[in-house]
Amino acid sequence: MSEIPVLETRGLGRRFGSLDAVSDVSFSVPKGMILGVIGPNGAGKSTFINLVTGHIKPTSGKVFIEGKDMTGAAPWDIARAGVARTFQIVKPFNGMTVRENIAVGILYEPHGTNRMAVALREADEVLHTVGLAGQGERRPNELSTADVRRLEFAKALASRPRLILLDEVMAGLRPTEIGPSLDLIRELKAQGTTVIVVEHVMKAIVAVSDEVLVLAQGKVLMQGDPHEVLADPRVIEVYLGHRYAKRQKGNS
Amino acid sequence: MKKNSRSFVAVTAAIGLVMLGVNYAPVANAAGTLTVSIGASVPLTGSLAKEGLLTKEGYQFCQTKVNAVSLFTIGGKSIKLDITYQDDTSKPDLAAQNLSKFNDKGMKLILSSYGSANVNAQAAVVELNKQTMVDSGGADDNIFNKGYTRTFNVMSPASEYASSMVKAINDLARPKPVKFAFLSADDGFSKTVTAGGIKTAKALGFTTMDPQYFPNATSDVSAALNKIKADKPDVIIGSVHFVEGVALIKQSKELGVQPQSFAETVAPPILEFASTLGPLAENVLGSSQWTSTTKGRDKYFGTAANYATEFAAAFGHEATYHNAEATAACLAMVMSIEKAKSIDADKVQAALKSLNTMSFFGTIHFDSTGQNSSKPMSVIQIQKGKIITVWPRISAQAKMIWPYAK
Amino acid sequence: MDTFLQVTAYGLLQGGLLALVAVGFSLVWGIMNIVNLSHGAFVILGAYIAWEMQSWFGLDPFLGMFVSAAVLFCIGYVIQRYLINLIVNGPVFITLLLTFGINMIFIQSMNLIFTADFRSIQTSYGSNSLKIGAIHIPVVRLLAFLLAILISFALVAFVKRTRTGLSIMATGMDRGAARLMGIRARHVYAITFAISAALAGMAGTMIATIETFDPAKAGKFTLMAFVVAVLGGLGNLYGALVGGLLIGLVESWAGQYLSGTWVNGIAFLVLIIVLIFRPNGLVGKAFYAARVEL
Amino acid sequence: MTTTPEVKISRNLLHTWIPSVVAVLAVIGALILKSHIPGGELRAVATIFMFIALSQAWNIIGGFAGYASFGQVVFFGMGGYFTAVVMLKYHFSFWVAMPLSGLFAAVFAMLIGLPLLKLKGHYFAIATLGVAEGMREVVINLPDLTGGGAGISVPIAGTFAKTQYLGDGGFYLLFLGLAIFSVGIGTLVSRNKFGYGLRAIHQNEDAAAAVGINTVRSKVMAYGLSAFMTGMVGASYVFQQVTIFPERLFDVEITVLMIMMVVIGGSGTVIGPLLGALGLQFISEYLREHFTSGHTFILGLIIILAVILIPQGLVNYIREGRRTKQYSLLTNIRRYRL
Repeated sequence: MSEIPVLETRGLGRRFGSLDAVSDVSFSVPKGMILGVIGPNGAGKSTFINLVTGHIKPTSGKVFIEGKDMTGAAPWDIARAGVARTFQIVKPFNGMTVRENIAVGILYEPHGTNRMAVALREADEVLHTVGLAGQGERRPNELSTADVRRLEFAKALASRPRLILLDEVMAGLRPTEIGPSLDLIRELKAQGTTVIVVEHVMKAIVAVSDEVLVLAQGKVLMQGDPHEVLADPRVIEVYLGHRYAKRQKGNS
Repeated sequence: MKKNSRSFVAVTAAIGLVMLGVNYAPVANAAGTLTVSIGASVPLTGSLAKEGLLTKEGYQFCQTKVNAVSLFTIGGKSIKLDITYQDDTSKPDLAAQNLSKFNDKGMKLILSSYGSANVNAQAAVVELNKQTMVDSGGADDNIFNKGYTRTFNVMSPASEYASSMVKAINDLARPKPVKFAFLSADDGFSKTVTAGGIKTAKALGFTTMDPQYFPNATSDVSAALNKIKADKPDVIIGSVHFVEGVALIKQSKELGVQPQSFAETVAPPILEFASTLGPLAENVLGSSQWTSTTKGRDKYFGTAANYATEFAAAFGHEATYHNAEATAACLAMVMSIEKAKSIDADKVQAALKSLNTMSFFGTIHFDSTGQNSSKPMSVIQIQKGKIITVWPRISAQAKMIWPYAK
Repeated sequence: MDTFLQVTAYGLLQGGLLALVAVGFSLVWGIMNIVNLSHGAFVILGAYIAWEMQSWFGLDPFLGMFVSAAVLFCIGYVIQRYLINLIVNGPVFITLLLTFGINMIFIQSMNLIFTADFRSIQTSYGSNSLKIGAIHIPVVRLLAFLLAILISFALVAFVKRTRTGLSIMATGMDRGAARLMGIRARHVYAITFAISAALAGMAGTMIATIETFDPAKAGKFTLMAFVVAVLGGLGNLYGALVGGLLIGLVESWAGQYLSGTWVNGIAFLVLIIVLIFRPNGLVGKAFYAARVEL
Repeated sequence: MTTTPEVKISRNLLHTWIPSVVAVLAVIGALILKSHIPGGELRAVATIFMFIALSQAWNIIGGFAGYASFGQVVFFGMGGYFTAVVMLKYHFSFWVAMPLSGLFAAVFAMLIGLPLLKLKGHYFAIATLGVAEGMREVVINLPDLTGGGAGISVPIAGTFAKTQYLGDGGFYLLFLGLAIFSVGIGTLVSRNKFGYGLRAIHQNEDAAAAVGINTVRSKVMAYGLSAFMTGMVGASYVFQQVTIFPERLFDVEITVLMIMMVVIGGSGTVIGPLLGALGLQFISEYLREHFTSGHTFILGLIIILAVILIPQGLVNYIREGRRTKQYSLLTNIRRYRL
């Protein structure tokens, strides 16, 4: 790992009033890795993503993207640095067609086209990739829940990111719909994209991640091989205890 | 996209057609009568709706009366006034646009809107369209200092509004007061009024305090009152409209400001002033363009008293000076038509320039700027809830009550 | 010093009157996310009703205001139930436009029915003042001020203590959940709007007793309610009171200590500064500001 | 990928020339109309053009970016006063003063936009309204510069007048030009990267920022552009009116009209505000002329009906209808009702 990590945080923290939503998070993600991030509700997972993408400004610590200090940078600067994300609560651009949703991302990518017609054509490719081919002329509010999640994913892909942060893209999907999403994540990795997956669907995380990072009460509890992490008693205690067990039961 | 574009064309075309189809009412020519089409744009909605309606009533009364008496003929035909009204919603641009629309229909003779801003906009358009306008609702001097030659104002100029009251106090008030405070709304008209008043007061040797301004149409003038309270003025003169006028009296009472006398422009002669303020209105002085004792008579309306009686019979309320102004403007137009023996705008304009006559409204004689500057204003006082003329002495109905304590 | 105290007292009283005008407006905005541009027209209508009550039956305005409130309650209920409810889920601009249309109709109707004459309710005690040292406290303004405070507290008690009040609050926070709990949202919305209109009616009565009114004044009251509600902040029933008092004070001080006629300008300057530094208003809750969508 | 998108795109390209042709025809129509109608009607139609330009301007910030500029009239007023002052005191030609007024308004908008555009929804609306009301007070309180409440007059004749008064026909052409200019800008914005960025901001600012849109810069630019257009219209209005007063130049009703036209026509589209301005101005003018005492009443009714029946605006309603083959007004009502 002599290479510069795609993302590195040092002592990253955010305090809301007297509450430390995230504190002292230090870790790094090398190029091409799929990092799973898990943690119980309120562990600070979404805040953590928002800190990395600039949607929330950190109160302490640093964020480095490909070695460059991007602490406190605006979200668009971080996006232009090659970082894309999805939102846990999906945020499609409802006034536009599905294709246009993607095309906007293509237009605003630093090396992308400035012409809408070209962007629309390229958008169709992205739609095809995520399995939304043929839905391009519909409106986001006319799509199924699963398709809206796919759109959210597609919007992140549109800007051809080098690092992509997925905030619960699989929440609410049926088990049969999860498979293709996992394939897509693996394909991204194959293309050299670094992926951070924040998920509740444990099975998915285990299946896809190279490493897993566990957040609890805004702090890093541990980081390591997915199977090892999941077997760790501390992790089971804070988070997985009943929930993972229940889920395992339900899935079998 | 395609469909929308088509609908756009359709709408454009439709508008075009409707506009081409606008009827150009020709001067109707019934046997033996010559119809004089006059355009009047008045504010019937918006902030000046009240005064606009009074203006319209004044015009209507003139039309009824002139058509009924029919005192002269042109080329053997008797004259019939036909006034067309348009609402300008109290907005200067519409007041001006309405005149251009009248012009399209061949109406060159215009009776003005109400309010200085409206009339100001109209005066510019009248020049361009070569129409001729008699003004009954815009007294601000800056309408008449632009070199316009086609707008004639029957009212005494704005600078007279406060001046007349200062002169009346100088003339009648015993013991003579010393210190005058001027409180003024911040619109152009009110400021002109205040400047005129201060000038007169200084010339007559009174002490004047710095004028205090408040926003036009505000119902809270307490700040201005608090500022002058400590200096204990003998007379408070307000250049106000109705709302500020009422607020000034009410809030003076509330705040314990007690001069020897209040004098206000515009508000006191409005009928609601006394009814709104009740006992507080007692003895407040006001300046008025016209009262029912104004000296003078004419062949259509007789004396001011005749006018007041007949107007009240026709409209069910007392004639206010806004009504009388409007009628007087219409009357000036009619007299000039008679004098010019023509309804041509240029000839009527020439006749207006040289008009010099008495009327129920007093003197009507326009100076070179088009203002009726030789007409004095009357000063009234609310006495026992009634509007009583107290000055000039010649038309006074009662003595000015002075001083009075509130 | 006397002048300062006098100006301050007067500003507070004026602020109370503004709060009274704004409290219903703020309620409707907070609960339903509707900016009711016809609020000022309701205020004026309330003034007319109280005026008619006095001129026909000699009813004192402090009794007449209940008639105003009752009539406007009914009108408000009908307007919300059968008009605004039809588009209440639409973008905010739609409700803005709808209430603007309602406003036009109300104003023109009042113009035709009551004429554009200036009116005012006269009472024997109308301009009396209490004297405390050199400070004059006008009686009617004081009563209106107390009424504003009373109404604010009563509203809070109503919302927290009564069934209807609780369902209004619940609907304001989460309509879906409220519906699941068996709350009839349509009815609750209509009731909320009706209360707001009734409060506007009472405010109108006070306005009529203190100042003069005519239909053209409606816009001014809507604007002031808008400013006061934003300044105080949404989601707090005391917001209107806080906003009103602040505006009253600022205008009063500005009038006294600045030359010219800067009062309104200063009021708006304060508004903008407050918004930039406290976007949720002085005592508002972030939830209500964040929820706003266009 | 597949060939379908290619076909669609070429169809889109085909579509692009139809509106252009229609636009050219409309302009020719307007020019022909000019020689067939008299002065007063010219003035009325010029007012329609003026509102087309204003509604397009508002649409940039309000329709595309979704920022409800409730104080938009401030740029109208400031542009207007700028022109009046430089023409009167510094004897500028109108043709120099007008674009400068636009720039003046734009710079002002961008300065106030930096703090104000952080506010959302109604809060932005009221803050901009506050700016407009405040600026009117400023104008009233600077009588030496602006004439204050007494108004100010633009020189239209004589030695100080660098530009002679244009007359009804001239102003017809001027406002037609402004309308064309603004529709052109609107069309450009609706199709280019900037415009799509604004739409994204309208829908969700966080998501827009996440795809790399500099939301602050885009919003400020949009506000500036919108103010530029509004300021130039204000300048032209002042020249047409000759004497102007702060009450009218900062009249909140002008803002309300812009918003009404945009929303009823269809916000976020180009054709919508155009139709809205055309239709509403025409209807209100017609009503005013033919129903002297009841016109605002009827206009109010029409607005209420329009808002309830087609809340998404005329153009959006037709577009949705064409896409979903669903034109029923009842379904339309169902969409937003409680």
